[in-house]
Amino acid sequence: MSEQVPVGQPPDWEPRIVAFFCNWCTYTASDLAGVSRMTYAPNTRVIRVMCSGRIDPQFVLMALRQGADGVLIGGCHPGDCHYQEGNYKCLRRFAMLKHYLAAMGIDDPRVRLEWIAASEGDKVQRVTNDMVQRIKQLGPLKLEPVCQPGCRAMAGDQPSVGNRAVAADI
Amino acid sequence: MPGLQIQRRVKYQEELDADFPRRVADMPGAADLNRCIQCGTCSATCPVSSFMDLTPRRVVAMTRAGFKEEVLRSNTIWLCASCYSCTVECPKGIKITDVMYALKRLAIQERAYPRHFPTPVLAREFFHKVRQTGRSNEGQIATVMILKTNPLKLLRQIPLGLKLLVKGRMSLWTEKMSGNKRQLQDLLDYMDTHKELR
Amino acid sequence: MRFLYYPGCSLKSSGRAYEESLLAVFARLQFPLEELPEWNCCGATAYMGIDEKKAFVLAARNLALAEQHGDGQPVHLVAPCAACYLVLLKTQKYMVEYKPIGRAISDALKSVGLKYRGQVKIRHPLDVLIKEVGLERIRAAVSRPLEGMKIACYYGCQVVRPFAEFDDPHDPMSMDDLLRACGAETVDWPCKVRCCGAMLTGTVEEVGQRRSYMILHEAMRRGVDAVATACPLCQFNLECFQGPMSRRYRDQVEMSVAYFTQIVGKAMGLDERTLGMHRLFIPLRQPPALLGTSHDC
Amino acid sequence: MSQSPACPRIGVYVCHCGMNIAKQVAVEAVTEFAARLPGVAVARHYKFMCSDPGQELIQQDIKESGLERVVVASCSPLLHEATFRKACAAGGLNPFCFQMANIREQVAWVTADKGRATSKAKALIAAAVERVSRAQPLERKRLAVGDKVVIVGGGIAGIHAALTIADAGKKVYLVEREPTIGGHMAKFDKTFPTLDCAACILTPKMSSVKNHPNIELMSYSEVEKVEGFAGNFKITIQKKPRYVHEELCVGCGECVDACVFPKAKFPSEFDEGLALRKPVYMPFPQATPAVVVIDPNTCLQLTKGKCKQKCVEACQRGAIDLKQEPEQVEVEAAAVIVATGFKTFDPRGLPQYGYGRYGNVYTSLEVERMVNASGPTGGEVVLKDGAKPRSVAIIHCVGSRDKKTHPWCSRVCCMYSLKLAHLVKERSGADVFSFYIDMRTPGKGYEEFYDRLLEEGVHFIRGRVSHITDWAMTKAEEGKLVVSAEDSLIGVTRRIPVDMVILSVGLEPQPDAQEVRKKFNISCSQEGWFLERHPKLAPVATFTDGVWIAGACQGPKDIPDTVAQAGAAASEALALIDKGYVEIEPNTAEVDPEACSGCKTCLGMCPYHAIRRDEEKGVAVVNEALCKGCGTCVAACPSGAISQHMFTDDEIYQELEGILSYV
Ligand SMILES: Cc1cc2nc3c(=O)[nH]c(=O)nc-3n(C[C@H](O)[C@H](O)[C@H](O)COP(=O)(O)OP(=O)(O)OC[C@H]3O[C@@H](n4cnc5c(N)ncnc54)[C@H](O)[C@@H]3O)c2cc1C
Ligand SMILES: Cc1cc2nc3c(=O)[nH]c(=O)nc-3n(C[C@H](O)[C@H](O)[C@H](O)COP(=O)(O)OP(=O)(O)OC[C@H]3O[C@@H](n4cnc5c(N)ncnc54)[C@H](O)[C@@H]3O)c2cc1C
Ligand code: SF4
Ligand code: SF4
Ligand code: SF4
Ligand code: SF4
Ligand code: SF4
Ligand code: SF4
Ligand code: SF4
Ligand code: SF4
Repeated sequence: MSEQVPVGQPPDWEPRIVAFFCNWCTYTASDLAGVSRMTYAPNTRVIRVMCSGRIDPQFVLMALRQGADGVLIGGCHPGDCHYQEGNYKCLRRFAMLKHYLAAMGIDDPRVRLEWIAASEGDKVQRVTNDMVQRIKQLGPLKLEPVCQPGCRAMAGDQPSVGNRAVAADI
Repeated sequence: MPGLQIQRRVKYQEELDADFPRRVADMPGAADLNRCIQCGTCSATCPVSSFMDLTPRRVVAMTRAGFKEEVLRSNTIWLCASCYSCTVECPKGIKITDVMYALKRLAIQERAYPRHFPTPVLAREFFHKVRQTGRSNEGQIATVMILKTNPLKLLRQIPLGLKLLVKGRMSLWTEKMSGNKRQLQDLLDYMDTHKELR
Repeated sequence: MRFLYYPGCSLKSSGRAYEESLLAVFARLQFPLEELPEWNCCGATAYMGIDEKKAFVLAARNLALAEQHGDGQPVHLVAPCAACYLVLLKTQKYMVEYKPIGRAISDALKSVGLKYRGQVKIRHPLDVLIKEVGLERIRAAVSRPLEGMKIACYYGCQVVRPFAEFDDPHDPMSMDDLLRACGAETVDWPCKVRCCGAMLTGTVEEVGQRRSYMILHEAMRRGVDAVATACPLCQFNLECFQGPMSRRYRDQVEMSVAYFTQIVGKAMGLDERTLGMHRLFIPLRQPPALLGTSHDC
Repeated sequence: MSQSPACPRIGVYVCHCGMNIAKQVAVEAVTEFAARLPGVAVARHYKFMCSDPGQELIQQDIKESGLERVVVASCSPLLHEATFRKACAAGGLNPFCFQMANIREQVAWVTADKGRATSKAKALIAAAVERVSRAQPLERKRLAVGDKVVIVGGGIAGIHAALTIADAGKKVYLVEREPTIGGHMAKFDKTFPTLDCAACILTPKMSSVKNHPNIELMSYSEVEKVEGFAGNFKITIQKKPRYVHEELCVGCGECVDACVFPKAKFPSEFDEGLALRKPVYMPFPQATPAVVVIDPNTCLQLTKGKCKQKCVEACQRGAIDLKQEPEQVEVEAAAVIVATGFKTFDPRGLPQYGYGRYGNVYTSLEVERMVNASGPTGGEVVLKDGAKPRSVAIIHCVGSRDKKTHPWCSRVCCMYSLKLAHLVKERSGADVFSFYIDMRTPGKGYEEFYDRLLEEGVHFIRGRVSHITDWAMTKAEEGKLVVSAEDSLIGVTRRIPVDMVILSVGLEPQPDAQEVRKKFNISCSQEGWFLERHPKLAPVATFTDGVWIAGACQGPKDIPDTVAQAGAAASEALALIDKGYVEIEPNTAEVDPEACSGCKTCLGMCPYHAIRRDEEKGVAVVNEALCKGCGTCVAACPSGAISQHMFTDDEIYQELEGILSYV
């Protein structure tokens, strides 16, 4: 099956996905995927947090604003939270966030919540590949670069790595 | 469909000879048969296994499982050149060469060898000659063997025989043992009359 | 210590050159070998296939005679033929290891007034030359070193396998050491102990001759002048079927195959006829350096 | 170079991990890239960062180049974060001024394309550099630990661990859910490869457990709830009603004789159903504790509420109490060892083997009971009709090495099949046919045991049995069970008629492994075995500090390996107790009183009730000792007044920016 590159999209474009994984389940699972040498699309970049309950919806919005084409949130299965119920809280926030994103016109597959247990290395692989695939179909996320309070990179109070040294390296 | 050869390949337990492995194992050198782990070293090192219908490893397996017919009719036991390679290499110390000897003897006893197959014939000739003279005569034995198994081949062997004669490497008369030939015959006969010894 | 010589049937017929050269070399080394009187066929390979106990009894008779000959002194029985060597060793070993065999043989020997107490040491000439005579004495006896001669030592199956203890069964070196002491170069090759086809060369030619052919082919590929053997059957197989082999495998096979004793004798400057050189089908090839020159003075 | 607090001096270390990373990631290029990132004063790459010279590199640079922050790009922080934090501390840097970039597990090992792996590694390093610049020096807090251990499961693993710890002078609560300890091993007659009598080596240990002053044996009990953390667990144990007062019963058996059921009638659990028992029974003569138990499912009084209660009458010690209720006990423990063992595969899932259909098809565990001298047949191997079998087939790998059941090799069944072959042959003189796929005998003396069995003349047939049937094809097969397999070494299919079949069932996780795992907050592998922290380097540790695993609950293993693990778990627990304290990660939450509006949103968020409201000041306050650092409150605070150490918003935004500034 050949991949369809949507019109108007650079052929070598690759989606950038930020992943917030909880320390106990999903981060461990992605280590397990590594130990098991399961190759998958290299488009995700993981940020480790102790619990999915720590994930502030702001983080997601900030990621999208700063150029991510998608955000993946990974936590322990319901009932398995290392902190008892952080993942439920995450789920509640996620539901709210979804409404907000829909209002902003951000397509559903771009922000995804998955329960991935420490033993589910294969799920990390599956979910990542699937997500990359879907976002490729959607193409790059184009947001109006509105500057929000707290968005320091945009506000210019903080030198962005991308703007400076690194650009030449790409 | 013509040409499609169909053969029953399942083995029922009752078709096997449960006593066969014991008979083989009772022979000197063959006692360890059971310890084979089927590693195949014997087959791999055997200089002639590439021509055998059953590799030495399979011979061991089948002997142990009681496949008497198949084993005694295989060409393997006759192709074995007694090189002792397998015996030296076997990780379990199984004296496969001795097993092959044991199987040869059983095949001869049971008359289960291929007709006109030279080796058993050669062995018999050798046997008679030694009993008569105390020594063997390679040339004569070979000639009789060829006559009995494949007379046409004798023609082809004439040049070699002549050459050997000229070089003094073959004699038409048998070199006989000096001295007490009777003693030797008595010795061999003793083994025949005292069957309980075998 | 007495060293008795057990020729076996082959050394009296197809392997005569082996006997001739062996005795000549030992004589030159002043190490006399006395032939065991009244010896009989060793029982060898083929016999095992029909009646193992009879084969053992045949060999045992020889051992009993040798022991008798020693008058209570330890006796060494030197058996140059690989098959004889093996069968004698095997008989001695199995008589001890397998009680029923030991008993049957003893009974049979007793019935004809013989007895064997296991006092005979069975030796191969290679063993004797290295361990008893010693390379020093051999070097000293070499008058025409085989300079420039490249030899592949072929030990065959039964000399170092499975019972012998004087050399390594996978990579024997005694013959190599011996011929090097005679000034020759020997090659390290993988065929030293690979089977020549034994009886199969005559019985199942397509199988047997292929073995010999593969060995000779490798020797030729390694550019040796000769293959040295230590067994009459090996020598026969490797030398006498070169014609049929060449036809069968469409490959011109031509290689000198001599007994190691013949080659050693040559280095000692012994006479060609004494060494049975005239019995070879293919004369021993010698490098030009050795032709005609004489180091004797 | 000037040192400004806004832009601390950072050292970046890129690890090759031999070829593990270097094969997929261009480490030199990555290092050059890192050198040009803002604040980076030193960037190096090295073969093995975790090795001593690797760590020294960091220490040296801290001292010589005045590094204020360190980033190591190597494996997972779950593996080596502690290592490098220690290295930083040794160099004189606060260990929390450190960040790891996981370029092995999450880059090199999972990325097919080298170029893209390199890019991803660069992004992660950029992120770590950005993040670490915001890291704050932090202090770890120490908490004192208790000196008691709870061990769950009284098989050989639990027993051995309990004795080890108790002998070291620490108190052990051994919790076993069955009426007796001993686990599987108590059922065996002999153990491979030495064939020593299982009872001879196990029962002395069992009675030591009972008699040890430091062990409190809680049989017929299960753990209900686990609270707390390493060093300070609070564990609730539920004692099931035995209907017998353990401390009064002396195991005389009068009650059993007296029971209104004149004959034993119900299948005995311990004898795998091969023998019968009464409602009041002793599981087996050496049961520990040597106390009877009344089964509520078969006792007339307990099921129907109507019985003459002859048992009560018979007991002169008044030990029987048919009104006993479950009891809950709460204990404190510094450490927990989970040793709940395994379950054997139920061959009913493979109807082709006829278990349950043909009377003379047995599981290995049943035959273990049969060959046991004190078992239901007194050690005789007999068929259902009481006759001795003349031929017996043993089928390996039943429920193992099969995608349809369990993919794994159960590791002990080759060896126990050999053992059973020997015992069956010895006891019945039967011809034994052993059908195997591979003969797996790796262990000291194991291959030699196989050799011995070969010599004994067991018929080994390499081939997996397709089915067992009573469909006779020949006269000799009539009335027999026919075993069909390809003899793959001989190259023919064979049908072998036998009288008895033994199924060498595999080992599988306990059916309640998931619940147990949740209670103790540990993980399971995909298959359901408890997950060790590291398969090689931390085989008995779990990802939860203070909880260890031992024995077959971690994966199939034999008794020697089980005991080795039990010893290891015991000594790790003792090491924790001996150390006397645990250190708490300083990843707790903190409220900025200036910013807090006092809305109380956070109070309901915290699962540990670590936040309270300071009524006086009208602001929320976090109790550091109770906070476990989940960060839920932080995400919830509408005023952004709470921050979590090590995971401040600032740090996370910074990391995000690092990631996204680079493709
Ligand atoms: C047929 C067979 C034969 C074998 N023969 C041998 C042999 O000869 N030699 C050898 O070395 N190995 C043998 N093994 C392997 C051996 O059985 C195991 O290595 C050993 O039993 C493992 O011990 P364990 O304590 O980990 O588990 P187990 O023996 O399974 O003990 C676990 C204990 O924990 C209890 N438990 C379970 N869950 C809970 C819970 N939630 N709460 C409280 N308690 C719980 C159980 O009731 C049990 O008492 C054999 C295995 C089988 C199946
Ligand atoms: C080729 C090979 C590959 C392997 N691959 C793997 C693998 O991939 N995975 C795996 O799990 N296992 C593997 N193993 C097994 C692994 O090597 C061993 O399990 C492990 O090394 C055992 O560790 P050890 O500490 O017991 O012994 P060793 O590693 O042998 O260490 C013993 C140490 O003691 C020292 N020493 C010895 N005698 C004395 C003395 N008298 N005084 C002082 N010091 C002494 C030695 O010098 C040595 O440093 C492999 C083994 C080999 C041979
Ligand atoms: S002794 Fe026979 S079977 Fe064994 S390797 Fe030699 S030829 Fe083959
Ligand atoms: S080498 Fe020995 S163990 Fe291996 S297959 Fe041959 S006989 Fe069996
Ligand atoms: S630090 Fe991690 S990645 Fe580097 S060598 Fe050690 S284990 Fe490998
Ligand atoms: S309950 Fe009473 S009668 Fe029954 S075994 Fe215990 S002490 Fe004996
Ligand atoms: S109450 Fe009745 S049925 Fe129950 S154990 Fe006692 S006598 Fe037996
Ligand atoms: S140990 Fe043996 S019987 Fe058990 S699953 Fe592994 S291979 Fe099969
Ligand atoms: S971080 Fe978690 S545990 Fe700590 S106070 Fe906040 S909610 Fe409670
Ligand atoms: S949620 Fe925030 S603002 Fe509200 S009480 Fe808690 S810390 Fe204060």
